[in-house]
Amino acid sequence: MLRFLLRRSVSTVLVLLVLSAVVFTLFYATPGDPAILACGKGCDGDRLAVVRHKLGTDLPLWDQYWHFLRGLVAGRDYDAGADTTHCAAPCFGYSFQYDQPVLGMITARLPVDVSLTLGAMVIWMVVGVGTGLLSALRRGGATERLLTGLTLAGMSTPVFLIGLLLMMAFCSWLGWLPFPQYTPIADDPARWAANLVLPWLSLALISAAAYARMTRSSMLETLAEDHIRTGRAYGLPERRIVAGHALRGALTPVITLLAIDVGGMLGGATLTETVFGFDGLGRLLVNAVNHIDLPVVVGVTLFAAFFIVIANAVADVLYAVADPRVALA
Amino acid sequence: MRKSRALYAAAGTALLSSLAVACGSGGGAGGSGHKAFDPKDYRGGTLTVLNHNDQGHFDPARLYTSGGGKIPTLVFRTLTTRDHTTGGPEGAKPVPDLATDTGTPSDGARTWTYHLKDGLTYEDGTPIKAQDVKYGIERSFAPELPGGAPYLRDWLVGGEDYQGPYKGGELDSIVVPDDRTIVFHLRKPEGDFPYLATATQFAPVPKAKDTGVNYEKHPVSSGPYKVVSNDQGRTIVLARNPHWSQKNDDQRLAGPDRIVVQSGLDQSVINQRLAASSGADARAVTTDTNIDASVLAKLNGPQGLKDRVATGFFGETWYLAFNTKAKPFDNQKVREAISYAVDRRSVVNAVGGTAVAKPATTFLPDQKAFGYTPYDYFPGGASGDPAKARKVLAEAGYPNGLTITLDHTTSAGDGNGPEVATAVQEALKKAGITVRLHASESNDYAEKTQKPATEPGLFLQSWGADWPSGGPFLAPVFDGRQILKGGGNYNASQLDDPKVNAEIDAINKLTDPEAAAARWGRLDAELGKRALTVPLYHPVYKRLFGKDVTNTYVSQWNGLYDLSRISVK
Amino acid sequence: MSETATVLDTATAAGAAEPRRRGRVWQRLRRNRAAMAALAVVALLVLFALAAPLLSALEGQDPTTFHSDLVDSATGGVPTGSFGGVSADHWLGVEPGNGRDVFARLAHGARVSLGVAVGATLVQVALGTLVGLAAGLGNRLADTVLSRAMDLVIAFPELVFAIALMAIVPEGFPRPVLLMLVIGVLGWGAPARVVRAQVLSLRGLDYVAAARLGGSGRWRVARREILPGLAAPVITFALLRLPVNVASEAGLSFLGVGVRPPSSSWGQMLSTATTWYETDPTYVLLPAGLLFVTVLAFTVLGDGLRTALDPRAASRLRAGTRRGNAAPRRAASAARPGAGVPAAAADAATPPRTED
Amino acid sequence: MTDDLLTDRSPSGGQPAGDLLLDVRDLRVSFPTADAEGGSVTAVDGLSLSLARGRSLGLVGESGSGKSTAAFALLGMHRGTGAEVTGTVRVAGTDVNAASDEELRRLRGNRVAMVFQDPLSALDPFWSVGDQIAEVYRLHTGASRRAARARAVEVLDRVGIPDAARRAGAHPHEFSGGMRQRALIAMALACEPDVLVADEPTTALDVTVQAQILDLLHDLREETGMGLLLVTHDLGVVAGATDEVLVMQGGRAVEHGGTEDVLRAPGRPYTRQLVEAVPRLEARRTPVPVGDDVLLRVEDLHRHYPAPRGSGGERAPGLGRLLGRRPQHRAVDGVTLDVRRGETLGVVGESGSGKTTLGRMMVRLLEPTSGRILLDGRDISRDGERALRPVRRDLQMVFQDPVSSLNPRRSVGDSVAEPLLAGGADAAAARSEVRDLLERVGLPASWYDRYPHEFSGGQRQRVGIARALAVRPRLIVCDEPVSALDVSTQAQVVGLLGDLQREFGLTLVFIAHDLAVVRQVSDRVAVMRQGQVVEWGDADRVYESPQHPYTRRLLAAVPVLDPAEAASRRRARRALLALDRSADGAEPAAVA
Repeated sequence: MLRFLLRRSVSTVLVLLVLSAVVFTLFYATPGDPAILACGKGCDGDRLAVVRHKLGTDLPLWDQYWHFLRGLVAGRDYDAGADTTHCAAPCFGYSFQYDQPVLGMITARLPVDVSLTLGAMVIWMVVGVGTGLLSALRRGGATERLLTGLTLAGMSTPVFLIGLLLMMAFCSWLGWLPFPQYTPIADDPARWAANLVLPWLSLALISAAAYARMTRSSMLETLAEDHIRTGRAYGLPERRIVAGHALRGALTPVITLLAIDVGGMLGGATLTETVFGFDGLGRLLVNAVNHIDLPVVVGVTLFAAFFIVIANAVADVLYAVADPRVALA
Repeated sequence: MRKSRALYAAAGTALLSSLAVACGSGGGAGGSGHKAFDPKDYRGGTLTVLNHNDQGHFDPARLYTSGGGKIPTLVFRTLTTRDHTTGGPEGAKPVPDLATDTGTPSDGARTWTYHLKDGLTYEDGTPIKAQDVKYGIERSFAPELPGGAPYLRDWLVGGEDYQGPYKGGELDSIVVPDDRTIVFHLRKPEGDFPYLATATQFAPVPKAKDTGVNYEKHPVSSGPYKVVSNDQGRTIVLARNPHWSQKNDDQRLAGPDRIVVQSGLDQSVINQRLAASSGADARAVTTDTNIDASVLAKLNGPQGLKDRVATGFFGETWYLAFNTKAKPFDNQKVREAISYAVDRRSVVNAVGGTAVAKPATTFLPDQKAFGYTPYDYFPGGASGDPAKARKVLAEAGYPNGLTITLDHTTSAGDGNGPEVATAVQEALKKAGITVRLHASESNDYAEKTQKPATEPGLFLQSWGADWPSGGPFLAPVFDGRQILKGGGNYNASQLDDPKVNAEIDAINKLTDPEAAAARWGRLDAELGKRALTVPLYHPVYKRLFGKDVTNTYVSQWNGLYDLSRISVK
Repeated sequence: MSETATVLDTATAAGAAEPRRRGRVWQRLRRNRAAMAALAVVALLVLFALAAPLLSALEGQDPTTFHSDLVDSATGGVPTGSFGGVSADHWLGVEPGNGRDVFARLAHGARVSLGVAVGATLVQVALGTLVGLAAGLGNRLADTVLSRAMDLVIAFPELVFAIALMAIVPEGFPRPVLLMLVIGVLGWGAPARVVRAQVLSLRGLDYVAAARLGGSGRWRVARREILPGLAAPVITFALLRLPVNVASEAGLSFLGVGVRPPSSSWGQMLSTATTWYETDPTYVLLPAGLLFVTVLAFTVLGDGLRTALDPRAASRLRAGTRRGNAAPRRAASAARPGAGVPAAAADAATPPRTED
Repeated sequence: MTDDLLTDRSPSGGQPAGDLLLDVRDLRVSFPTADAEGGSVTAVDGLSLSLARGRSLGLVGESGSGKSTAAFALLGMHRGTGAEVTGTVRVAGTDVNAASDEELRRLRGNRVAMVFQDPLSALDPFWSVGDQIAEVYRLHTGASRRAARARAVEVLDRVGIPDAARRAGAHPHEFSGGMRQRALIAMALACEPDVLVADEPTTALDVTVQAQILDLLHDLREETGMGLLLVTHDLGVVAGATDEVLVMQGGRAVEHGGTEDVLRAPGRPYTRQLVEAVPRLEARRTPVPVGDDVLLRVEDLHRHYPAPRGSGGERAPGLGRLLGRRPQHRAVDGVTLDVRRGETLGVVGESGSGKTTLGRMMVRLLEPTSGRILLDGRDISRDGERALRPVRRDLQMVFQDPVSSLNPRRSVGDSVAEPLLAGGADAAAARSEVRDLLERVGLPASWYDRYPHEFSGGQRQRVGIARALAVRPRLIVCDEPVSALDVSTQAQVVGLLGDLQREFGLTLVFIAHDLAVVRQVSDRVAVMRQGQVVEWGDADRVYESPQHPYTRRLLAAVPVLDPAEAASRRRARRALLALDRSADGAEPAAVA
């Protein structure tokens, strides 16, 4: 286990390094000067130079990257004339547009994506896995055909379409729910939930369909395995075979995929955020891209990457926990 | 001189909208709330502001506002302010705020003197001093705190080289003889100084509380509200400032106990929420999102939305800008042909229809304060006159049509966005002009269009004045001395006509606004003949507000209802 | 003469035998009624896209002409008339705001939506096959590096990168091509993994060893023994990937980084439609419906083809002796934990979703 | 079914039905076919059999004869699969076809238990072995958790799992193949069933382990008096383990009688054919005159692989291990051998002994980790692909798996022609040569354009041989060329190889796990174990006076057709086992 963690940490760092370098290079090539934006209207050459210096965009790319890496480990000071701004480690950079440390901007928006993801996850797991199991166990019947159809329909609906249609139906026509607006859970849990219901649903529906498909095929595959036949040959009741023997095998890959999906979503659910007007990481990134706010782009991307890499490691651990045949090394 | 002129511009229209800045001027119809006004009935409660754009920086040195802004004016009091108390034409005039009057000019309007009112205090009860006003202005010169309007650097003696209080010591052209007197020394006569003194840079900042770039997290309030929290300009929560007294502030009413500004919302979501007006949204307004088609269609419906729309006019013109240094736009006939061909109806439709835009044939906004003088030298009717355009084009030497490129931004729904560009493209097609579209991301666009070296031949542009006067409207666009090679140029046509320049100087010296307005109008009409721009439309502001919001009359200064006087049930 | 005859003979024999195999797949596919219906829908859609200029000419409209007289400017541009201004001239009504013909725009939009998706799929499959082959046939170092790269590419949020890429490429670049390249370049991970796995399993087969023993060089082995074996999984993958790419294009256009006006794509129409859903629902439902039907049809067809190519799935549950009993699936994948995504996640059966 | 089709010399034929544990009358099982509409295939066609307490019956047949289908029908396993089952099946007094689901469930695992071919996949990988056994026991007896657990340990101990109390907590993958099969048998024993149905219980196991398992089954039957139905394709297995045998062909029973009678004097031609085809350990090969001329020599050959993660193997030390340098598995560990021109060298060994790796290094499909391979005295062990090009024609290989050795997308003729074309031959010449070759290996030349799926396993193996011959090689390494084939086909292919060797003057290396087959074809034999050659020499010498204990153990484990001989061998094995135990204290199952 220790060995696994060590290897994983090393590879995580490597992955993040490669990625940050790629993103850095990519965006350095963009036209447009972020300093102009940061400087605002009425900013001439001298003032621009000061701003450029503060942002560090007057340095060659390599130096900028080096400063960034050092900032991650040791923090970083931004020279702003009278008072220098300190960005504590891990410093993901300093937003051109907002004059804020990127990490703070990310953590401010993270609750949105965490709320979105976790709630959606519960729904898609319950609906998706339930549907998948049901259609696997009712194989060949009308139930299965119906569920397969629904699943396909679910998978074929782009996420923003679902969001739009849900809002059309529930907020505009029926008026049962408020137009979603993010409320922190600490403020009012009930409103938090009421506002998130639709985003959850639209985010969950497509995943539910995918998970239903996966669960179904995984379950069918497991049910076709020899040890299930053994269970039957030894007189185990069908319910026990399914619950005690097939389920664990069938759900192991589902659970590990779940970890990865959740990891990916925590880094921002751009379309859902856009449709519902939530200010999460995805929107932050889109906005930053539009404003050439390089540190935010790099920061959010790395942050998302960090989640994904961690999620992969978690998936591996889950896999090992679920499946005694796997040893972590 | 040249360099200081450079301060005029930079950051294009995209920035204007993205930072929720209003370069403003007033005029137009005054709307009003649907209930009789009695502030005593409407104290308390929480007002929510639902906005699309982030508030951005909340440092008085970095805000670029018109007449003190909408939210900033709740926290920052300035020497003068726009007239908050009326929805009529008087609202386009500056009134005293911290100062006892709108300023005493001397030395031919080169020196302006102000006296502070009695008993002014900050949110912590400490008194406001003239030195703090001076310090606040000095801060705005610091390169670390960029973003404010360029006029101070341009007007104050020594302004162009001053580096702010952190590095540059004090600015000698602002003199504080005592705690309640402040004197400004200008390089040239500026009759408009009282207009400028409405900007947040004229708000007092106590030096002891200045935390540099972090000051915006908790700026010290001199107004009716103080900042409870400011989440990077996304969510700002304001609460009543107990040390503010209505006794020495006749401009603000401060009805609600709390004001919550929530930004980053989708524009359609804002409209949907305000239309539904349920829960807390009943006590909500927006300061930056126009109604869209979904609201328009329901306007006369049973929900009574009609009574919940405030209509205002902001002195702004969207137009097609020609670079007369670029072929074929150096040919006036070509410019005229395009002027004839443009279909203003489809342009207006592209930005939301007649409810939110008025077709424009003049460069100056159609408001009295600007000196509006109607003209239409190249009449194309509602939807253009392609036949006439073809004829003029043939005269110009292009009997077989012409292929040109139109630059626009990628920002959907904006006046310089792809929808308007396609509308222009379609209209010119009928006149035999093939238009290729070239889109840029809005910041690139601003950078590119504002530098003569990279300026495209034809592009979509807008201009809004910082206060309701013809000067700041025409000078940056047509004054030949304001062609800025290094960037930030708004004189897109690159017109440099000594006669025009001289006329601008002459009008600037006038101290009578009425007389000045008339001459600005005449100048505009004169410039119009040269087809240097094709004015497309003037925007109309139509904003929805929640059903429990009252007293929503519209300021003539910036076309918006005034948060400082709004009350909620 | 005799030589030619023999060669011809060989060719026709091989040509005749291969169709036999294909014939079986086709027969199985034909029995799948859902897949056949999907095929018909796909054919119609492709026809719709290809014949777009013809169809709009038939209607007498073109996709860019404004009809300001057909919309009500006072209400923001709602089309006059019912169902979004449906009339004999405008079969599916006109676009709110500017009155452009919806039918013509949908048809021309189909070219973008389908064209970009097909192009992106080709790019993905081509890149994926190349990388997968290199990883599967290369040495350990190459395999490790390329596999890691695949994990990365698969794991990273495609949409985020697409937005970023779309924003930094100069405006002059043709947008549909750019969309195609961006979606393609970001999506090669999954096909590369499928190809690599297939190459590895083929490479271990004895007939490949036999070819090597027969003196065939590396390239001859790759070309003659391995490439043909990749066809089925790659085609299946491509078909299942297509709908995902259709959705990707729509998503990017929806976010406003897709094709530029005046060209149309369904996603772009939807993004402008969002403000109109109450006043002109027809305008929302048409592109939404088309998008839905397209994705659904391709998915069903891809599913059908997969089952037709791999009928094991159908007969899996039969009792009896299992000869040549392969190691259980999970035991095999368990052999390489820490290899990033578990094998199940990479299963082409669940194509990676576009977003979220 | 008409009786005259069945040669029935059953000793139990006259017993009253009431005492029978198993009584099957006219069993028919048919499956709907996947492709054709409404069609079906009949897998079992009118089978009748019976089994009394304490007796054992062998159900023998080649693949596709319906034996496993019949065995599954005894437990009613076809219920719910769409198969049509008619006839009566009475098991321990219960009519399986008529019983309710609940009755059937109570029967399974309780009165009749089943042991499967592949113990790894037959056990739930997620559960500990003890828990799986305990679950079955509790289910049928309602015993307490603790009692069930104790019972699990008890039966595990009975089937010879050392340290059963501790090992009960282990998962199936932590067991070796033989141990797993023991565990599965323990599970079958848990409820003391009346009948044990064993479906190819030793097919997946090595020969030494097979012997242990068969011995275990034998002892258990003697001890508990349960009936045993042993389903197998291997007549040798039946000989040592059953009283009666029933031979099946194409879903029908063709011969039934006492094991000894049937094997000694088969009553039907098919049975006779089967019996004759079984390779015999004692059959000598007519020696081929061979000189001392060495064609290929390997010296101290090694091939190491990184061991699978989490498994044992040799460990890299210290930091290297922490950073992921994987322990090495030595597949071939210092082998020195020579192959003389014109001879056949047999290589035998159990699974994992490294014989396939050795064979692949000999033809340089694999590069050795260290050591030398000398062809005509020239070291080719380090040659790259280009340098090997000329050598490729000399060294060819025939593969084990007839399915994967031919490209399914190319006609067999093209596959055979490929080495000729790669060598630059023109298409027409290659085609005519291939047609000749096909005829030479006993296939019609006109089948050139057929595809592999149209061929049977034996025919494909002939194609594989033709391909190896196409370039006129000097040495062919045959890697388990017959182990995937039915016995009757095995004999034909082995015969063909012998003929070709004489005709073309070939040198052969014949790799197999089946000692009898190897003896039939080899002049000299090498015995491999754990990557090393433990003994090699002339075939007769090795088989008749083995020197190494491992060779002896191997030979003792080979099943024989004579039941009396089988019994005496069983005794001999016990003695050997005892000897082993006292000698090194090692647990013999560690080999398994």
